[in-house]
Amino acid sequence: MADKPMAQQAAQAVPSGGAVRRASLSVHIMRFRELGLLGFVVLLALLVQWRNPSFLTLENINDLLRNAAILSILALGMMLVIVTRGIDLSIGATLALSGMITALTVSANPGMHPMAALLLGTAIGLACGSLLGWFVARLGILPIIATLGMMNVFRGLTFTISGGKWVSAHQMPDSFTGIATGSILGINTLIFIAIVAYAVFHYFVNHTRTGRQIYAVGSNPEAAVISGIPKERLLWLVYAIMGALSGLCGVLWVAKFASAQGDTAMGYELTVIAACVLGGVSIAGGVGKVSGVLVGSLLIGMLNNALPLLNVSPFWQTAIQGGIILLAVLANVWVKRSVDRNHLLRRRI
Amino acid sequence: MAEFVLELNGITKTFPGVKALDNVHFRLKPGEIHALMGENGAGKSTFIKIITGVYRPDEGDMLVNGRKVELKGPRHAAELGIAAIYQHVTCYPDLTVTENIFMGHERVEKGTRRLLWKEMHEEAQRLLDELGADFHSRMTMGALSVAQQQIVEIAKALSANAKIIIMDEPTAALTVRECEQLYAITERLRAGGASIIFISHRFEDMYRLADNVTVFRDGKYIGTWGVHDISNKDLIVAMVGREVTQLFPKKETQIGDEVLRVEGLGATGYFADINFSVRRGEIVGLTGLVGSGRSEVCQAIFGIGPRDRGKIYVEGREASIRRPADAMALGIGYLPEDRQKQGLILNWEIAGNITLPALRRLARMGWIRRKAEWSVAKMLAEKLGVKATGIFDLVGSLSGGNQQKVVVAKLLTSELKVLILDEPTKGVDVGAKSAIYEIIGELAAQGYGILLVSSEMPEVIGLSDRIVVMREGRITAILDRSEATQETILEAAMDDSTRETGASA
Amino acid sequence: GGNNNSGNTGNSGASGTEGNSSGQAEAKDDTPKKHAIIFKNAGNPYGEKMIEGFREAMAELGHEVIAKAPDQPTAEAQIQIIEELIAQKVDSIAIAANDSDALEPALKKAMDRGIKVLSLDSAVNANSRLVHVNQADPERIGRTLIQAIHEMIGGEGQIAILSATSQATNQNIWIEWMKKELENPVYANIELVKVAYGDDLRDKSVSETEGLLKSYPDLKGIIAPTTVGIAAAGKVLTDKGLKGQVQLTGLGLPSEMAEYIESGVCQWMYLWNPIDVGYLAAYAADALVKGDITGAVGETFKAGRLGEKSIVRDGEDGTQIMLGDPFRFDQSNIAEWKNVY
Amino acid sequence: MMEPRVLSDRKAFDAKRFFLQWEWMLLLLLVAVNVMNAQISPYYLDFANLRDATMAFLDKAFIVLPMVLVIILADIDISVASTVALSSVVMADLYNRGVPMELAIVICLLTGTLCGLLNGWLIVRYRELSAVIVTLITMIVYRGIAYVILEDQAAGHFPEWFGFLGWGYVAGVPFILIVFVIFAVLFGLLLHKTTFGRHVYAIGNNPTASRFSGVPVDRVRMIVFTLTGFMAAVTALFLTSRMGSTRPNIANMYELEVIAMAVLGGISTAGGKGRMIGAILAVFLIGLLRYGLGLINVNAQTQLIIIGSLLIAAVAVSNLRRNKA
Ligand SMILES: Nc1ncnc2c1ncn2[C@@H]1O[C@H](COP(=O)(O)OP(=O)(O)OP(=O)(O)O)[C@@H](O)[C@H]1O
Ligand SMILES: Nc1ncnc2c1ncn2[C@@H]1O[C@H](COP(=O)(O)OP(=O)(O)OP(=O)(O)O)[C@@H](O)[C@H]1O
Ligand SMILES: [Mg+2]
Ligand SMILES: [Mg+2]
Repeated sequence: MADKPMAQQAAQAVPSGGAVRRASLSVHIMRFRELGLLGFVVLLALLVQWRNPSFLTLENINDLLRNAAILSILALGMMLVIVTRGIDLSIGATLALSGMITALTVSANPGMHPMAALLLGTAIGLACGSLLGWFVARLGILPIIATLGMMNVFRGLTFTISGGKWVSAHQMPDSFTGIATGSILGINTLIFIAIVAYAVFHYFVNHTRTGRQIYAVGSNPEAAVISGIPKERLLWLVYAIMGALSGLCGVLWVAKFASAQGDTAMGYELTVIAACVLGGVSIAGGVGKVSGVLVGSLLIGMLNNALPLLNVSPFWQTAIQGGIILLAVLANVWVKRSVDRNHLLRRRI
Repeated sequence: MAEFVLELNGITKTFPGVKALDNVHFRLKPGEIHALMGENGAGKSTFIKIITGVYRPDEGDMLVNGRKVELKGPRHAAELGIAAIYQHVTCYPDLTVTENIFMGHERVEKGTRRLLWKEMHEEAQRLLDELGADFHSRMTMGALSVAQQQIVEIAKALSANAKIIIMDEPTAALTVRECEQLYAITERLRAGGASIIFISHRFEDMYRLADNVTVFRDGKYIGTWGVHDISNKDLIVAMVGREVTQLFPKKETQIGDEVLRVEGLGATGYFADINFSVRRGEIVGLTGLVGSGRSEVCQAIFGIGPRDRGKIYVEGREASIRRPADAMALGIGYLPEDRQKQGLILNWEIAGNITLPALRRLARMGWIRRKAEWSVAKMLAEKLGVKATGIFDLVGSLSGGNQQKVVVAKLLTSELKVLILDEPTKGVDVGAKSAIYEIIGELAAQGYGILLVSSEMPEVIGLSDRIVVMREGRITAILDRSEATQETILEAAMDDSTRETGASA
Repeated sequence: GGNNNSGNTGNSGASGTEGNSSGQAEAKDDTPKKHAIIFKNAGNPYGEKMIEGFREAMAELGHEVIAKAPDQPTAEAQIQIIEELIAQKVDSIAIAANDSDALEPALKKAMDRGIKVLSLDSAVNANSRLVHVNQADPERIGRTLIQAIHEMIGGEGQIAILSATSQATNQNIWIEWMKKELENPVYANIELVKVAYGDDLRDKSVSETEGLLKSYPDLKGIIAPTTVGIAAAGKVLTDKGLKGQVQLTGLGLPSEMAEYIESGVCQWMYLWNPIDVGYLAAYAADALVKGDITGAVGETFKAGRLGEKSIVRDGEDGTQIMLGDPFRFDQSNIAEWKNVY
Repeated sequence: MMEPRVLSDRKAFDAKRFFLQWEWMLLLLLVAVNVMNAQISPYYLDFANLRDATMAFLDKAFIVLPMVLVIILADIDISVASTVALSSVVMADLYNRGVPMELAIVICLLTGTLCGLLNGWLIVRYRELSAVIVTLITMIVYRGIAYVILEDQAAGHFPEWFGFLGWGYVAGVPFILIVFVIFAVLFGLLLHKTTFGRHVYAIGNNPTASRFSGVPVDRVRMIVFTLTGFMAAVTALFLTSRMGSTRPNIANMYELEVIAMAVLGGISTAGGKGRMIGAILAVFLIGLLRYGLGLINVNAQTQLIIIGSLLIAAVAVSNLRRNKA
């Protein structure tokens, strides 16, 4: 029915330059997301600085980063979990369990090398995460149920193992608490570990086959199976990574605060999820960038740091924090919408 | 080299309640394009999934290059050089085009296993250029139209260096121009030494491309012929099991008053200055190249798409349509083009799907009356000849064509005046197609005004009383039945000069 | 339910006399009883020690102990535990409350069923208990803490308070007394700049402390009347090398604070002995069940190794038993206590 | 036309599928829990105790009912606990400022409804944001407003009759149980028998197709979130009555418990699946299990481990059974 000349005509009708322009524009929009959020962070920083000049001092920025380090490391793992359309509510409990076991071990063997403590905590987290991954990937239990269930189990184990006691500062050797106070290459160890984690993740997510396949699984699980991507193994891997990071953060947390409690980091998972969501990780799966997660964690870290600095009533703090997060999220939508609208206006009809 | 690159013998596959394949055979020669045809639900897609290792057959064996293989999974099939473009696009909407093309066989640096992005982007762009694509390899897959996604799927098969390429209804979502492109590509693949299995419900696809044709019916093997050794009529009999006489049964109908008129309809960035009308008993064809904005216009009329200018009149009265329920209350029905995403709830039963738009009427004070609901569903499903055991079968387990019949049935639950049918025969077999044409004709005869969006020229020309042609968001011509030929339509669809004169009805 | 309890004083009077008469009849009854203790939340070493003291006393008396604590420190969870204890028909309930008012209906129900209710450590309101076992006089705590910081900072400068949650009743009472003490002209040169809330969370307490230090660069002292808060502040001061520049005192567990007292970041702080609090509550519970006391002012009973204890007035219409003064922990004695609790 | 085909309109009774339903598993577990409780605690089978047991856990069960609808919509609402707190605090504060209790109760219900409406409006208006994001944020905001209103105070001293809601009996049956049963029946009917319920399922399965079928998707979502806010306020009433007073940190972490109950009840977070009866069974299963463990004085940490393991084991077993079938 159709004949050749027609096809050629049509091919000519498509402007050859348009395609390239469209591509660059859409690439631009995608970058814009994090930029918008970053702009919001900068604006907020200036505002706080205006109210309290000690905000943008080297010391305070160091404090801010130190306090945001653990959050930002956890947010990385959570990003991968959410990218696969999952969620992990157990990380606070995993963190507490690994922190408690490590603290107990360290207090019993004060000569233990800090590196060994870090490895021990990470291994415990890895074990917890692997178990979860097995539930999710092999048994096909929905992530929200599996992690909710294991949240209770891990928390209960933490209480049981500690016998209701805390491990206090005087029971921890200086070498152990030094993990959080020491520095590597002039950078505080916590911040250094976070930087390394971000570098590794950036590489892993963008430049390795496995990293990209995780996104593929989140973007379209059925297609992933049809094209032979090992979905189960990847899901397992994602929860194992999340667990390992929680375990690592458990050690960092305990070292930082020089105290291990049964209820350490209770409810912290929601803060981590909030950081991811602010950073543009889509709950629908498949979307999430390392840079976005970084900005999201920084924003939350900044709120936690700045509100005590502004002399606002403590009773207003929660409401203000919520309001600012709401504003940041809405501002992002507005920016995106106006970019989309401009994009439409520019289209030739 | 073996005589056949691919040989399947005595394949049987049973799903709970359905014998999808029953002792079927298939042989593919090197460098051959082999058409696989059959009614909806004949088992073609299932057969393909067995070849690609997605399903495992209950019985039968498979030989690749003369050697017997037992597929362990999709990856195994890919290693053997088998690639498939599935009926329902299986892409990763959040990833870039490049990644979609290279997923599963990424280029990595030796040693470090680092992904070679630059190389992959360049290679992807080269493949896309070769296929005549008008988009960039760094774009996000989800931003592409269905046709563009199809091109990516082909590029994917090309990049995998597949020796056996299977295309399951690749032309279903394509317009004429794109079909031509696809034919050219397919021929080039064959010239490059690949063997191709081509599934389609369009006869022209088969005649243009295939050397041989194999027909399945109801999961059974019917026969294999040389394309030129069998007449069109015999082929249809082989497929359907009976004769289908007239393909376009254009009934002479009484054309009455205007039921739908749009004036100056526009949506920033999508379409502008849309003026046309539909009269009682009239079938108005709406056609154009892919992306010309036909679906957007229809969806704006139906109250689901964006619209910022213009007026819509129903039976001469200006209508305010802000959501589909408004349109339906005014007697406008819309059959969406993507039945899987927009038309159906796949894990619901046939009955629930059919009655969803009409639930309010089938309920008393919000209380659903099941008896009434089921009798309506049964009546409509039977009227349209849905192939299933009962109205409580899950829609997701039906074949594509039967799913489409369920979508059509959904429209008929309401008291409508205007039907907007967006690609109603996409992926539908000849038998069902003629049934749908017959239904369209009957509906027109009953006094419905019908707006028929289609990319298939013969369908538009064969059925329409008038034809509206769109190009890049504007109407470029409104042709009468008498003046409409393929040439005039295509000229309007592609000519730049008509753009200022935007005709009105 | 709450509907058959009329006026506050009327109720406590009524149940008082009731308990008295039945108490005399049962005075010789030495059969083992079931006594329950509820702490704020599980996994809290302070609470564990209190329970330990309770158990110790009950072992001396030969009674059975049911010790419970919810997984989270909420009143809702404690209400459920009270229901469970009512169902088990225990003879007494001693509770360290997560909320002074919110347990009233539940505890009244328990008292209606003949269960003797007393609170310890963290009180419930006077309507929902017979007597409260007070670890230390809130007035003494508040005043002592101000006197301590006054001495540490040399009588002048800015100070701040780092509390737990803004809801914690005992914290708020102590803070009230601190403010009252500050009204004394002796402290004219001391300025209380802020009350911050660390919510008993490590991370929040740390940020709040850091915020205090930055917002008030001239800050001389921090009072943190809560273990998590004082330990977090100690950690921050240690890490920032502010020992000697910013003084720290408050209430905290010796084990948590040993590190900072030994290093001198915190010169001294206060606490009572939680074991003794539990121990005293056990004897009070036993006396209530036996009918030796009813919870009225002026009654006395023997509390094992703690000797004779008497019931005194608490506010308008409540009564309490005092354990004693808060105990001062400093470098001289911290080593012997840090492994005890 | 096509050859005429006759389609069956009779639902074949598929015994295997019928007995594989999740609700049987829950029922089985519920019976097992009751038998076990009766075995190990002499106090369990006491009528008064069993009756009172329901009072202890039913308060949050009110939110489970609309949460079922929310989850079937493939959404989630994590702001419910904060809504409870805000409604409760508003009511108590108004009452303490001299507003009559009856009016304060009405305003409490209104506050919850408004919170839900705001959630719904944000979710519908900003379709780019998912319900998780919106309610995660309003969770913080609502709780924050509660703190602004009451600061460090507790508010209470309600009239005597208000205590009846949480502690009273009607003909020997706890009032809260009666109200719960009424709401449960209403929600069950709404979900399973009405067009509205069918629309909820449709949207949960495929929102696009629902939109194209004329289902008022936005309106349904708004209504469901508003209902959730309303039921959170109902919970606020009963919970406040049980506590006799309120503070801004009331109902802390209820959201996870409520979601856990719905999910254990077979409501898939992927949307479109699950039945009301399952969620109700799950409420009683978890509630009675906790109560039974409490009666034999199992400590809190062991309770956590048992309930967590049960959640996973139950779902794992059902998954394995389904995969085999
Ligand atoms: N996963 C499945 N579960 C149950 N039945 C299935 C499944 N997949 C396919 N079927 C059934 O197998 C039969 C063959 O379906 P198939 O999709 O292979 O048909 P087809 O020839 O590709 O049709 P169409 O041309 O409409 O795409 C149909 O009756 C279908 O209902
Ligand atoms: N130049 C363009 N840039 C970006 N998007 C475009 C461009 N042209 C078209 N589109 C969009 O791409 C999509 C493709 O439209 P689609 O392929 O559905 O075409 P149609 O004419 O509406 O109908 P049909 O699908 O039946 O061919 C539409 O949403 C359209 O708005
Ligand atoms: Mg098919
Ligand atoms: Mg279209």
